[in-house]
Amino acid sequence: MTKIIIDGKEYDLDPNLTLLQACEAAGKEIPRFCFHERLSIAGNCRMCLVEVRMGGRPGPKPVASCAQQLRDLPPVKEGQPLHEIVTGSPTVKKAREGVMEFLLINHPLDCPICDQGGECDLQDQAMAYGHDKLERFKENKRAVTEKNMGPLVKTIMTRCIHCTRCVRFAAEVAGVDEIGAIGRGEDMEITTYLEKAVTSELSGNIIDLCPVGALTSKPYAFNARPWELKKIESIDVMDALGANIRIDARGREVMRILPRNNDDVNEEWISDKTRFVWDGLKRQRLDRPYVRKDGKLTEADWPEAFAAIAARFATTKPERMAAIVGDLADAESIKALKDLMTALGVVNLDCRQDGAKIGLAPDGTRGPRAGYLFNSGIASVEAADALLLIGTNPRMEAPVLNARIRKAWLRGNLNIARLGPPADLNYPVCELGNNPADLIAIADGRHAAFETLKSAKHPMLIIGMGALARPDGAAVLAACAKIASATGMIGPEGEAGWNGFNLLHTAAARVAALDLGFLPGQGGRDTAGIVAGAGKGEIDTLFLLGADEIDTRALGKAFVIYLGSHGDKGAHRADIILPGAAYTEKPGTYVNIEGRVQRANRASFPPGEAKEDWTILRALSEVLGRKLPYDSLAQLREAMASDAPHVAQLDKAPGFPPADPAIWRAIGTAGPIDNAHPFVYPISDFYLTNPIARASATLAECSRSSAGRPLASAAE
Amino acid sequence: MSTRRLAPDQPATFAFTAENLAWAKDRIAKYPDGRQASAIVPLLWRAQEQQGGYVTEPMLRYLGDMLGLSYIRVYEIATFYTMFNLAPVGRHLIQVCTTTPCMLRGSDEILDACKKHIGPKPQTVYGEGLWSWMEVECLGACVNAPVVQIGKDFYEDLDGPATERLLDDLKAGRAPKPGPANGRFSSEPLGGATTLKEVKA
Amino acid sequence: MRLLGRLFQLLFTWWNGATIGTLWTISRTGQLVGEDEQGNRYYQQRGGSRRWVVYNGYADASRVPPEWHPWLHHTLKEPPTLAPPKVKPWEKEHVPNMTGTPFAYRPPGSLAGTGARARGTGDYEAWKP
Amino acid sequence: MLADKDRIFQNLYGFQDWRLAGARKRGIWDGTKAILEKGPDAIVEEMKKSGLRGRGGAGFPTGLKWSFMPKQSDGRPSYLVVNADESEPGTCKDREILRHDPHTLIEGCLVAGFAMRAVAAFIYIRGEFIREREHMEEAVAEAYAAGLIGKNNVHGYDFDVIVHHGAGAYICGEETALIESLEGKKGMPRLKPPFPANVGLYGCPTTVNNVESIAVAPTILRRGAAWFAALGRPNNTGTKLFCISGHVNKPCNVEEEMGIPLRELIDRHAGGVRGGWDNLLAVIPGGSSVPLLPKSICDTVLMDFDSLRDVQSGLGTAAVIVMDKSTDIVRAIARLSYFYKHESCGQCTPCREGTGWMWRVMTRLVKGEAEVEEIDLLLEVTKQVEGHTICALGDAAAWPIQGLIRHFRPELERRIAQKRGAKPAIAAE
Repeated sequence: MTKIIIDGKEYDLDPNLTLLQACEAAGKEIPRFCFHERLSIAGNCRMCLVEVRMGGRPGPKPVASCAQQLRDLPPVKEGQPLHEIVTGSPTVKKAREGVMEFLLINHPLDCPICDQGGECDLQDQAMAYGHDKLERFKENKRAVTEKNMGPLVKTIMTRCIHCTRCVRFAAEVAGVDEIGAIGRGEDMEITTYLEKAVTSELSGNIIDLCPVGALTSKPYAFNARPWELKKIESIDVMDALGANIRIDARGREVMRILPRNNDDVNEEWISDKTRFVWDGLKRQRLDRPYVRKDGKLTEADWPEAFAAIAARFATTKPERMAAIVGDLADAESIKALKDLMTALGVVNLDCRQDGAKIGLAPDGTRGPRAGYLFNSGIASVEAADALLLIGTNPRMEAPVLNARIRKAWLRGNLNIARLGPPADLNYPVCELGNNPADLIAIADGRHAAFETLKSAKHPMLIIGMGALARPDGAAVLAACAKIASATGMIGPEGEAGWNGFNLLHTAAARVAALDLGFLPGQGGRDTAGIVAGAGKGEIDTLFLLGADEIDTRALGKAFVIYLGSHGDKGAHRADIILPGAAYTEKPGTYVNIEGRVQRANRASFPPGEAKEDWTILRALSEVLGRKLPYDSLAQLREAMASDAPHVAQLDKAPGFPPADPAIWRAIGTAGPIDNAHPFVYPISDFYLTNPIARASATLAECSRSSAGRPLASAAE
Repeated sequence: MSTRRLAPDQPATFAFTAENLAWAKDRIAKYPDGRQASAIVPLLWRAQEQQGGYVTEPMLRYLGDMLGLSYIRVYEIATFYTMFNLAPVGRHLIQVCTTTPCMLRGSDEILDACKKHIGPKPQTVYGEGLWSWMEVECLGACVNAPVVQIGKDFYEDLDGPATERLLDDLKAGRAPKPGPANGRFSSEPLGGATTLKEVKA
Repeated sequence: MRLLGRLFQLLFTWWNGATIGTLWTISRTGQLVGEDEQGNRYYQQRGGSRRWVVYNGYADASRVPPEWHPWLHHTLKEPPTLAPPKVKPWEKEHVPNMTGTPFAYRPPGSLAGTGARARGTGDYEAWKP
Repeated sequence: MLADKDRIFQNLYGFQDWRLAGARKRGIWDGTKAILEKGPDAIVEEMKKSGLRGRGGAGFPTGLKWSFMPKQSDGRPSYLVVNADESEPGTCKDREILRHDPHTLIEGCLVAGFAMRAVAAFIYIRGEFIREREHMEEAVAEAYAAGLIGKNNVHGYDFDVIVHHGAGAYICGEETALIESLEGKKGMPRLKPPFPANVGLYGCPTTVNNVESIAVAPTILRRGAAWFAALGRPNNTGTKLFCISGHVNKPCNVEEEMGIPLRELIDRHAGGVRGGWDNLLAVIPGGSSVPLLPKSICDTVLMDFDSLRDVQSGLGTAAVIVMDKSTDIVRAIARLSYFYKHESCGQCTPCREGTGWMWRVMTRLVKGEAEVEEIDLLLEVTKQVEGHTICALGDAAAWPIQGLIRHFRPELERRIAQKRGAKPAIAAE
């Protein structure tokens, strides 16, 4: 610890803090543009100047506080006073005013038409450090031509203050070295190579990083002002990571989606799909019930739709009924559907649309929770020193997690290998080929990868759905569990422990559904069995809770009830459509890959006659004569907590599971692995993985413009 | 200096000649392992020479791939360093130093001579590819001011008439003699050195 | 009669020119600084510690034109009579706030205006089978 | 006057052979092994004793700089980088060393590199010096061929010398920008700390020295620190290459003793000021970055670090730019402002925005198209740039203007008044 005086008061601080962070720790606000905690230090905006008095004497010149650490200061000489950082002296104020004036002389005064207006660092800081002398600069202002940065990022480069945050983000976090500053001096311009779009699935974050209005959101352009927006904290469902987001809504309309800071989950990044999906919330909406009459879906009202369902259910035996939960469902509606189906005696339930062989023990009972979680926790990726990717492409399946892996790799001591088809992940990967059976070799210690994992201090597996959603998925899972046990990946429970056995889900609803046991009951069919049964006429009635990723054309003559928010494959096939709420329109609970329970809040109301999903199920249960025992969300959540107690523990990762060998033997089913079918990644087009994303014009444009590039074609 | 951008018309490809490729490999080998990026400026310079005096877009990609640099970094370098020309130049590129020491000794006359003999506008190719001229910043031969750099050579101690003679020589295809035009050998005082007189050759 | 009406205004209304109290104070301590195009007159206390405007007619703060506004609010030391601001060629004539009058701005599609309502941002596209 | 035998650069003008054979005749590579046998610490100590101050402009004691290098490697190699990116307007001393005496530099690299336990020296030559680079490359090849440097050389210390070059960027003369450029990036100065002696080229300990500082080292070590320290004045010892350009009768480079009076330097070597000493207007004594001196100061000032600092200027690179009374002094300085605007790397705000602003105001001041208050504005802008930037280019851009305003303010005001006065006359026509 280093003792230092900040503005007259003495503090004892970590010597690794920069002067800027030290001042913040002391409650002093330091203005800054280029400095960002998650990026390397550039020190080029010169706004954070402070005065450092050494030995009681005023410093020779102001110091950029972001660029120096406390330990960089020379040691205090014997008998001399401590060094003092002065943040408010006239010298400092004058220096900052000077810098601010320089920033403003070539910055256009177009705040009234600037989308950054109202949340602009330059605007805010100009209030504090603006020069009191008006219009000293009599020369012409610099004008800079706009640069094309693709369909997501709008550029007004005249506003650029050359802080290079975007350049550093692209090179460091996103791992695509595609943004740069060309030219030099006052003619320096930020651009991409030949003005191509940035080939990153995290590119939208440069909009947040830009301290001025040079990089703004293209779809959001001129749509709203920050002070008009209602800010709602919520959870993202585009992937299973559970990124923390803030939904900005005006009236009943979601205007934009921004990340929230959560160091344990998404730091402060979100993927482009998360950020730009919002226009999908306004299109292809199911806003009224539909009933198929004479082969044609016709508009109906709620009682009519419920009556049609009741009539159908009355004539169907439970064993000829089935229900499938989709990828975006919230835990509440899953619980309500499960309870309703259980009350009806239906055992053909599944939440694994992709057919992943997880969640069940070899005997058909529910498997241990550790068997389907990202056990190490997301933040612990940074502690790993050897990582084996099995049938997963994290860049597409969880881009923000991929950035975390890249961060760990950048720190220098992470070895990454992959069993699966090659794909560019923005960090080098040692290719082990794509022979699934090699897993058994690794587990038996007959493969070089075994030694690497074994000798690592914190080894880690990430197993993707590409490895598990296949007929021999259970065997793959068992082999992976064996690798984990054999290489010492499962340490003792608790703080000092370690568990590197990680599954990477692609569906936001999956972990909650597994926790709540939305799985085939005794003798029940799984997804493949249900679809096949429907095709063969063995399943008569099928309830889809937002399940659009199954093969809806193979459902034969089954009577399909679709509850969801968007008119996608499921709705097209449905015989009854019940309009539900999208994830921004309902308070919901989601459990992310690491088992962290998070709550989303309602940002706006569902359109038209659409309702929150659980209330629809509750109302339907009454019509069916199987009234669900809860009348409010609170009661439903209580019921949920009694089913799965951990669902009541919000914002907490479960921690490393116990190292009990019995648990690890109960994961998957040992058996042969089919080498003839190599692993295939589950996502072929990053931008179009769910009904909301498929309704978004922005993401469709992204998909088009990235065709043939890594994001859209890696799975081929 | 306005913003420097690549010329609109670009050739389709670029590749080093066999001789230059061998030279480039040799050059890269001089730097420590994994530090081959260091060679970018020398390589780009050699590539510019091969291309006839300017940098092309395929060249940036070619060198980026050769050195493992992303294209934008090579582009940054090509636009940062002003000796990389981004548009075609004449076979003779007359670079006139006009910074203060040269200005004090009459670089304006040289500019006038260039405008008169070559053409009115800088960075414009005249005489069917024969030549172009441009102003440059201090060339670092200030005691021999005013100075003009043509190709690899400095032409020093010029004045208006001497520049015109120089340009006439170039036009006629004669090779003018580099160095001071006023009869001195290098940077000693005109008319004989005041020091180092006892030193024998 | 007109004189009587003016006297009545002076005594009982505050929205025509200045009130009688203000006029009294100005007459005692104020000095005339200038007059704008609309005939509003500007006064200040000697030394400039207080500044007044006496409206020529209806008292509406938005009638103070931009050249007088900063002086009146003590933003500038010198009144425009002494330091006239530079008029940029693109500047428009000053117009008082028209809200609440028939000349108020109505965006196209407004209920009080004409034209079709532009597509609202709250609209959504419903799915049609 | 300095005796010829005390001049270090015996082939300054290139009258003799610059190759290895000629260099050996002049005593270069003579007893180098004996110097190395003293050991690194003794060499550094000797350099400290000689009082040599860096010849690149800042005047930091060279021996002290060398002593910052780690004595014990932590696994990283150390490097010596020679700054031959000579671009300061007025300065052309290193060019003579590169083209006429390259072997002094190579020998200096070996000695300095040995003293700081470096494994290699990189000589970064500015891109425009193509012929100079060719000489240097050839000289390095000769030295390798003769076994003077390289692996298993006659000196018993494996040492590589690599000639690198830039491509037109003044800023690469700043030591950390030079390192960046050498690493294959844009020449943008780095933040300090960490200093290069700790984290420099390729993240390894590095010392960046000017050509002249390195090239004089072998001679100092051969002849002894006492010899060097006896020349010049205390704290400003030794000999120095001076470049005298501008309005003198015979512009030239010359090696002279530190502390020589400016007037003597000009009169003796450069044939005097054009039109006589009384025709002198001002002198920029140390390259474009230092404030100019009016004649009154030039009459008596001595040419060394401390004397010039005392008159609010600096020795810089000892590039004397002489301006006689025919000079348009405002234009001369405005041209320097353009130079700095052109050469600003654009990284940090005050320099990027300030240099352009200063140049534009200066351009108007040349013609007097400004208000008198703008002189103060300009001065304030220079103060806003000075000391607030990452590297010294911001300071360098500010000082010439500060010098101009300090000494020639009446001239600026006269131009403005003249322009004002001229206006009605034009209107009347």
